[in-house]
Amino acid sequence: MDLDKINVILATDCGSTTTKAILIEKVDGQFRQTYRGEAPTTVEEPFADVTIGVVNAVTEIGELAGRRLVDEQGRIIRPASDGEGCDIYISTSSAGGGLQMMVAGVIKQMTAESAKRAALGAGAIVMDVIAANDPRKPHQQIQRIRELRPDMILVSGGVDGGTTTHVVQIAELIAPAKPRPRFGNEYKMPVIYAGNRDARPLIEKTFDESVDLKIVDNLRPVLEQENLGPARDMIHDVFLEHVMAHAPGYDKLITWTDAPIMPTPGAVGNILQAIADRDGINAVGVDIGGATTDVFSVFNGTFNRTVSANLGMSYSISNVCAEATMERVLKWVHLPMEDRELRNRVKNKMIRPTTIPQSLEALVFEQAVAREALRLAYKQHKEFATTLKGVQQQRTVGDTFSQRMSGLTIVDNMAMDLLVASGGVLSHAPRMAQTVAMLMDAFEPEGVTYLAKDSIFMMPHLGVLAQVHPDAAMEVFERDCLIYLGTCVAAKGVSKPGKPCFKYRLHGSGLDEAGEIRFGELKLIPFGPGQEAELELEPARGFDLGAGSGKRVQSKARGGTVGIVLDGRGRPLVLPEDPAQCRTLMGDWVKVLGLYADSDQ
Amino acid sequence: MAHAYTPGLKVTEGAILRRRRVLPIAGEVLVEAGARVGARDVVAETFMPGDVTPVNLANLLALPPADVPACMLKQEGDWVEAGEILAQTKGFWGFFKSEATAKVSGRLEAVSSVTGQVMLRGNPLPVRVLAFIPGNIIEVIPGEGCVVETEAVFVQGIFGIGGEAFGPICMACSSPDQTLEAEAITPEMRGAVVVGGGRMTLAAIRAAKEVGVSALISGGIDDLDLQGFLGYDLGVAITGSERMGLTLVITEGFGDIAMAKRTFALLGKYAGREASVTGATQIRAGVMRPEIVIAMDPDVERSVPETARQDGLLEIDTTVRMIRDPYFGQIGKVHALPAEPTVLASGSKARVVEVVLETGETVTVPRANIELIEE
Amino acid sequence: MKRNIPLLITAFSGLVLILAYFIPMTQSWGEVAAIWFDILASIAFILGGGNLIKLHARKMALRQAGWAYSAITLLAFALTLFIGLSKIGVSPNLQFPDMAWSGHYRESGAPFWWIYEYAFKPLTATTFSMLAFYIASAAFRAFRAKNLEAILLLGTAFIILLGRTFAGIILTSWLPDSLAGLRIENLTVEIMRVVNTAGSRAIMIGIALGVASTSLKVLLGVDRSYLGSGEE
Amino acid sequence: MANMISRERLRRRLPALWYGTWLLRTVFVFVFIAAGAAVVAAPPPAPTGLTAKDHGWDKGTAVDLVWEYPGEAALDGGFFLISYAMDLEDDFRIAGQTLGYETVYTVNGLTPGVDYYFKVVAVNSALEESEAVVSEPVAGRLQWVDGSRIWFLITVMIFCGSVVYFIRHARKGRPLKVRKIAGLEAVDEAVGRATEMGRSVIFVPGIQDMNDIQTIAGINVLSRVAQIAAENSASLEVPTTRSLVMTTARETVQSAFLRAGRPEAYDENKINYITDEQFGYVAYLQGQMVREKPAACFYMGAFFAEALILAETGNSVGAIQVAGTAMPAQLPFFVASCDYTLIGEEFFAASAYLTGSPEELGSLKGQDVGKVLVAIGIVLGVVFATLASITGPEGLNLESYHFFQGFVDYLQGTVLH
Amino acid sequence: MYTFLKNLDRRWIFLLMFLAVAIPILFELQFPEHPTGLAQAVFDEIEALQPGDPVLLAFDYDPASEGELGPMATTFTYHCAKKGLKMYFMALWPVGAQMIDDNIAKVIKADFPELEYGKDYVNLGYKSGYEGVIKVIVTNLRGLYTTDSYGTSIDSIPMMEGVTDIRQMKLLVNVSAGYPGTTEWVQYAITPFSKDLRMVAGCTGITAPLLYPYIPNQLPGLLGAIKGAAEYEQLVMDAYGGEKVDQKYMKARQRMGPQLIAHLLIIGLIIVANILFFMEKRKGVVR
Repeated sequence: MDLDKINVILATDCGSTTTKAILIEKVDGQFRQTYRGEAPTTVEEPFADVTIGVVNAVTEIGELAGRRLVDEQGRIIRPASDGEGCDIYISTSSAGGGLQMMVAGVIKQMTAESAKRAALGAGAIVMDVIAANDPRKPHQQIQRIRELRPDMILVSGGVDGGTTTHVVQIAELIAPAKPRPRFGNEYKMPVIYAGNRDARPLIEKTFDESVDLKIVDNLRPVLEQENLGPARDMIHDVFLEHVMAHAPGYDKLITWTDAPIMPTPGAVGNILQAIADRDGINAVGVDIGGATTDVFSVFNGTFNRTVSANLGMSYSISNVCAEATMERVLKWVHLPMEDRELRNRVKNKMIRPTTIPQSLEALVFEQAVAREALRLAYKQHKEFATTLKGVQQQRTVGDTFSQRMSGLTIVDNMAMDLLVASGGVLSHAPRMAQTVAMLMDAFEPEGVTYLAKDSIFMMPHLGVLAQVHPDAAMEVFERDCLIYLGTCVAAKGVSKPGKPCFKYRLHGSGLDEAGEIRFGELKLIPFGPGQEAELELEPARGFDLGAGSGKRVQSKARGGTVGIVLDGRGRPLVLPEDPAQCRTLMGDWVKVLGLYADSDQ
Repeated sequence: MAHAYTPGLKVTEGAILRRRRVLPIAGEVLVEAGARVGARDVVAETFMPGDVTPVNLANLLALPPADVPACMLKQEGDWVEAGEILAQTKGFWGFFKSEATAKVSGRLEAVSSVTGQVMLRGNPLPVRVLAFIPGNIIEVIPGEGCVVETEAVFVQGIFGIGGEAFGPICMACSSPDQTLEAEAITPEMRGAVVVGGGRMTLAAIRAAKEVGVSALISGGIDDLDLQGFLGYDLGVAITGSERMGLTLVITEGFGDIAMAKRTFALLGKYAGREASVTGATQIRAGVMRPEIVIAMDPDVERSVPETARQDGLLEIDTTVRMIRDPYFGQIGKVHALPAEPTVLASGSKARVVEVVLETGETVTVPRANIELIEE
Repeated sequence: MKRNIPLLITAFSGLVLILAYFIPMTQSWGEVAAIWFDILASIAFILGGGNLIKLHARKMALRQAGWAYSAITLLAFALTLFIGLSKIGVSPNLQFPDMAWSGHYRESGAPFWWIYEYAFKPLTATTFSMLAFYIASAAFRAFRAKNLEAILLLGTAFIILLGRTFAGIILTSWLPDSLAGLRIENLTVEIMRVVNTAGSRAIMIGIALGVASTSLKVLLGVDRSYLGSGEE
Repeated sequence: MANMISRERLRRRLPALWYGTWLLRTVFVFVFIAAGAAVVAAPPPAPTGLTAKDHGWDKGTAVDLVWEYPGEAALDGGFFLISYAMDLEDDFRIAGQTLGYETVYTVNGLTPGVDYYFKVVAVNSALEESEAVVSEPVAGRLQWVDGSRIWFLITVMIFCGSVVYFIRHARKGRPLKVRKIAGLEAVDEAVGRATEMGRSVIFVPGIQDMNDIQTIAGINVLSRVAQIAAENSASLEVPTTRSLVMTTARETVQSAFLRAGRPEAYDENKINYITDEQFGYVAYLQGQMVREKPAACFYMGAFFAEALILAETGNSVGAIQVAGTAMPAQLPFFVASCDYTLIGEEFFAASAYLTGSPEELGSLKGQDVGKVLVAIGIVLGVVFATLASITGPEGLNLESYHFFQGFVDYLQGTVLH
Repeated sequence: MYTFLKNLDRRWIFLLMFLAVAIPILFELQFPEHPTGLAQAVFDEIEALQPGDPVLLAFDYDPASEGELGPMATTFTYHCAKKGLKMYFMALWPVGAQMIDDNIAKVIKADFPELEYGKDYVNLGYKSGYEGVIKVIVTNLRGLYTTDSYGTSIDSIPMMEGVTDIRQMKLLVNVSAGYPGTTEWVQYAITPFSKDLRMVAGCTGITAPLLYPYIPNQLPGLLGAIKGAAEYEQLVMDAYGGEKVDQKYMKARQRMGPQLIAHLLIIGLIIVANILFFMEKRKGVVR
């Protein structure tokens, strides 16, 4: 396909409740996202054909754009001609709960974790991890495999030339369990084997005809190295071949698209990775939903994704409160609230997930819960995104008293350059400053970090597009997808309130400001979107802004809908124990950032 | 965007209910189309392959796995009783001889020469599906199950705990807003489906469990009471598999909230009648709500014909209930339906509805925060 | 029962040894306990020998990889034991010239002595001297001036290494007597005497407390790991 | 009569003591001569009123002497010479001397329950001896408690008491925290590596017997290693150098496998006695390592020269190695060659850390109390010794010097005895 | 060159070490010794004894450490024999008995034929039980020792007459390579009976740092490894060696040659390794 000739791109994302379509057109030589449409997803009865929803959404765009995209037979018109059709049509899918997988490996923290990484990276939800060092007894594991109905199973284990016994043992757990796939009683469970090369013939022998076995390269050829690519690609292939083919209407949809349909989270990861690669930055993305929260990160080129299955803002809101404790949630609230009443409200939100906060109080509380949900999800992400475990260390005498372990997190808030937010509570917050505050409180970015949000959640579409037309995807991502909220400048370190934290100087784009931030202080400097200013920072002793304790930093601040936030509250961010004191403090911060109507003068 | 509000829960006196009762895996359907079944009749049955117990003979005999098959005294397919000798090493001039016995009974399914494991599969486990509601089998799905149909009084709850339960309806409260206290639970309620009024207290739940009440239905429950009963804080509203010995159904929500008058009256009307109750709730895609079904006896009575009103239409004068604070649980009538989105107190913009409350006060609430109820 | 009796024995003998230290009357009890320990320690040799035979016999029986080594081990074991016990080639003790076995098994020139002198001694000495090679390779790999501690350690290492040889004396012999303290050999002594001793004492105090509390735990039956039990 | 015989026999048995007396005398004579400048004067008067009494709180080997001196208030430049004998006819053995102004002395090194005569002679600066005064026969009595060890007993009681207290404290569910120990966290990783690579795990519990506390600490860690090996179904080998250690290790590993729920996987043939001989053991292990290339090696116990040989061999075959020892001399070697090293106390804390049981954590806390005690002792000693040297013998204030020095002496002589 | 050194096969280092040790041995390199305080203290302790004083010589080492400890054991024996002290030999290591035999044969039988077994020296041999042995013999020697190493009843050994416990010894001389060894002697014999007993020791280089804390109260003198042995050897030979010193009394000093070269080699290796390290650091390989 000649990329130069592509002018009109249509993309859809078939979610579990709605199908979203966007139209990307070349305007003045640049790709822009122009129109969007939405329609209920039609996977379930009575329609049971996903394409109906797709056509509805596309028709809506067509009407808005004044462009006929669907022909009489209900098919998408291609290629584009004047005022009609599109050049490329692509789609992602998370309908029916997305791609659900079970993974297995020998050691939970090693090959099983690599397998989990591969599955998550491919956009799957990992239902369970089976490992040889599982505390569950073998028959319990077998029981579990029988209860689960995953879309596919990824089996790994052993380095090349390593253990065969354990790998076969895992296979011997899975084979007699006779796992049944989620869709279609008649088709065979796809099992991808990405483990020890030497065990392949044995694996083939252990799994009989009842499963559809695919063999790819070992995802951990040696313990020191991960090779997730082949396994990830195979997951995508199997997703298309098996899972999609068995979901209603997908067989049709597959023939429509110009690029393989991807699981939605996989596509989001794709675009984030592409952008991080292109700009050489470290980026973190988060998508907080009703039931789950996805965190994506790219640090030094390594991509990681986690799904926190029970951290969300509606279905799982009660779980967030249970995990974080109500006490912790209420620390983020500047209004007095009653505990018992709140607990019931939380449960009511859980059983009636579609309601929206009407009063200010309800909004404040919901955003407090969001902070905790994000914080916990990020914590899980940090624990998962680690260096490889099981690697031999080379020590020198200098390490006697500082024996660092392997398997430490690679997530480094100081190195994070870009933090992208998406998901209802973040993108639809009534004020942008609220989004900024939630991100800052939950993620605690350090140093200089750009904050942005995904305007209409088009990252999935762009993720697939990046596979076909990377330039177009990047352009749209920069221009239309991301809404820059501003820049967060935060110093790492803790001191006493009122002590100096850092000095700053900002100049450029009509801004020339200098001053000092004291510990505990928060300052907002409005600075519009598209603007950039030189930023000079001089942290006090004991504070770090990226160059080390007390060392000067030169950087760039980016404007946004909120502006530049100078954060002297310290990292880690410690909230007072006393609830009353905490509430006053929150009140101050709310005022500085102008978060809620009650603080407006 | 016509459905931008929550459709109400069903509370109806005369519904034709159809329930698919299917096995989780293929099996045998025990009823024929047209048959009449009782609520507790088994309609389909199957046997899950038995539990598999791996036995690591290589470890037990301290042998390399490859030598295991040669030492087997039992062959694949043989039935092994617990305590029987599975395998024996040859030893060395009569020394170092050892043997391994089976810890559980089962059929020897496989012997692996790689791991040295053998698999013993126990007896198949029966899986049975009950009819749940008494009625007629209108369709048999071969190998899977059947569809039962009945005319019934049907009440959907908002949230429940516990699985399927049966028993006669027994009213414990005299008004829909009366709190269900422990005193209201009497020993005669053993095996009954007990209907309370407003909130159910933890003491009442405990008393009910003590007495052996089959199911407890009420308007609301306090979160802390639920936590006290379950022993943990419920994180996600996916329930039904708890084994608490008691099924709980709340019809309205959490907190001090009265049962809808209509629901209370309806249940009261059928006091003493057999009811089928399930607490299984799943608030996710493919929503499941708890149900209370009181089937009609087709030979004796006709159900009250369902009102012809089409559900799901939000019109002026429709009775609605607020399902979100600050007016949570209050009932009113739609007064106006402004077309343009309005800015709420929280600062966000949403489409709203104006409602006249029972107190006469007119309030504006987002459309997402009301549900239709049938009066 | 299997757990309680050893616990009782432990607690009892521990108590006796403590009492014996503080109460002069009971001093001899402590000696008895210690002699019992010596007897037990000697019995352990038999246990060890038994296991040795079993281990290697099993290896040979099952023809496990490297069973030839086991054969050699057993052969050597049997040979040495036989020669030592039967005192082959040993001349009688002068006090009892009529008793063939009254001589000493280690008598020089006898086969046992020969085994010891020409097999055992060179073999163990060889293994020990491998240390020199490993020290060199470990030093090459691990001695990096990576941080301040490492630099200090390196500096000290150089001084000690030089101070332990004639090189140290040559290198700093030009220092006048008023600066004699800075001569490497004297620095070595000072480092060992002051710095090393201070450090060692701290470690020893810590270790002593650790030993004491572990012993106490053993006595009280809190720590039963030596009985091989985590739980009953 | 019987007494006489036993004395006689004793004397025969103690030629060494006799030599000792002889030596002391020679030395003293030497000292006298060396004293040089002899001022000719009349022989000093004899001491009077000598009383001998059993020294209390001891094992009956000491007798206290007190006497008076009728001469000038102090015997200027001279001293008293104290000696004793079992029989008046015997030669008196010199026990020691006191300076001219001291008229008390404690004779040590006596046989309990035997009567002794004590003799005190005054000697002036010209080395002229006075008449002797001889005491009544007195015997040292064996006492219930050894008084010289009373401070030690108190220290032990405080220490044990605090350990027991904190154990009880912790049992009541008060939380106690332990710092993260990387080396123990790494156990999972090392065993995991071995599992993934299909290689074995080697655990070396030091080369000492069970009577060494380090071996016990090592066995504690073995319990954890074995449990993880059992969970991972990894092959764990424990070669030991003592048969008692082998027996204990077998018990430990077996119960660890039981705890992990895989008792059937336990194979006692993997836990063996190799040899008592240090380097024979090393040779065995080296061979084993080079042939089997284990992926994880643990060295937990008392180690000597073999530490580096083993650790370097393990390093060269690419194993993750975790070491723990309280042998300060071997620590640098382990640090250089192993991935993780537990240093001294960390190693003893391992069992508390791994089990997390209140008993274990409580005993750790008790240990801290012990450290505080030691620290107090050190600080007091240092402060007083410093003060004493400032006030000095020639210093500012002789009175306070005596107080300080007295304290230091007491600390050194009695408390730390 | 850089890459060669960076991935240096350890066998090259082994070869260098071999040469560093072999060459000085072949060329018999030898250097004069300047005795330091501790060796002097050991010498003085023994010097202070009188002929006929009983001395316990505990040789707790094995053939493996013979290279390091043998010379000092030899010198100790020589020194004691020269002083006319009564020598009681014993061992807590199974092979320690052989070490005693060696020294008796090498020193006493060869150079002091006039000394008589049982009158001037006795070999009590090995006893199992580690520090337990020390605990017992410090108060009750005969509880454990009924015969000497050769099976002769100690009642029939003249110099054992009257010896009931080792507190009667004027001095303990311990040569130890580890456990049980000097530490145990100090802890179980010297510390509880500090008034009755004195002790000097010789130990391997590796255990020396652990023994320094006992100096000088519990341990007046200490010989650390071959260096300490060489210094002591020098002292003893200067005092008693006469004109022509036998080769066997020069072992320690002879072994200082290889030690010098080996130490220099190790220093060289460390320096090379650190140059590599800094080169890497500059290249940014190591962070």
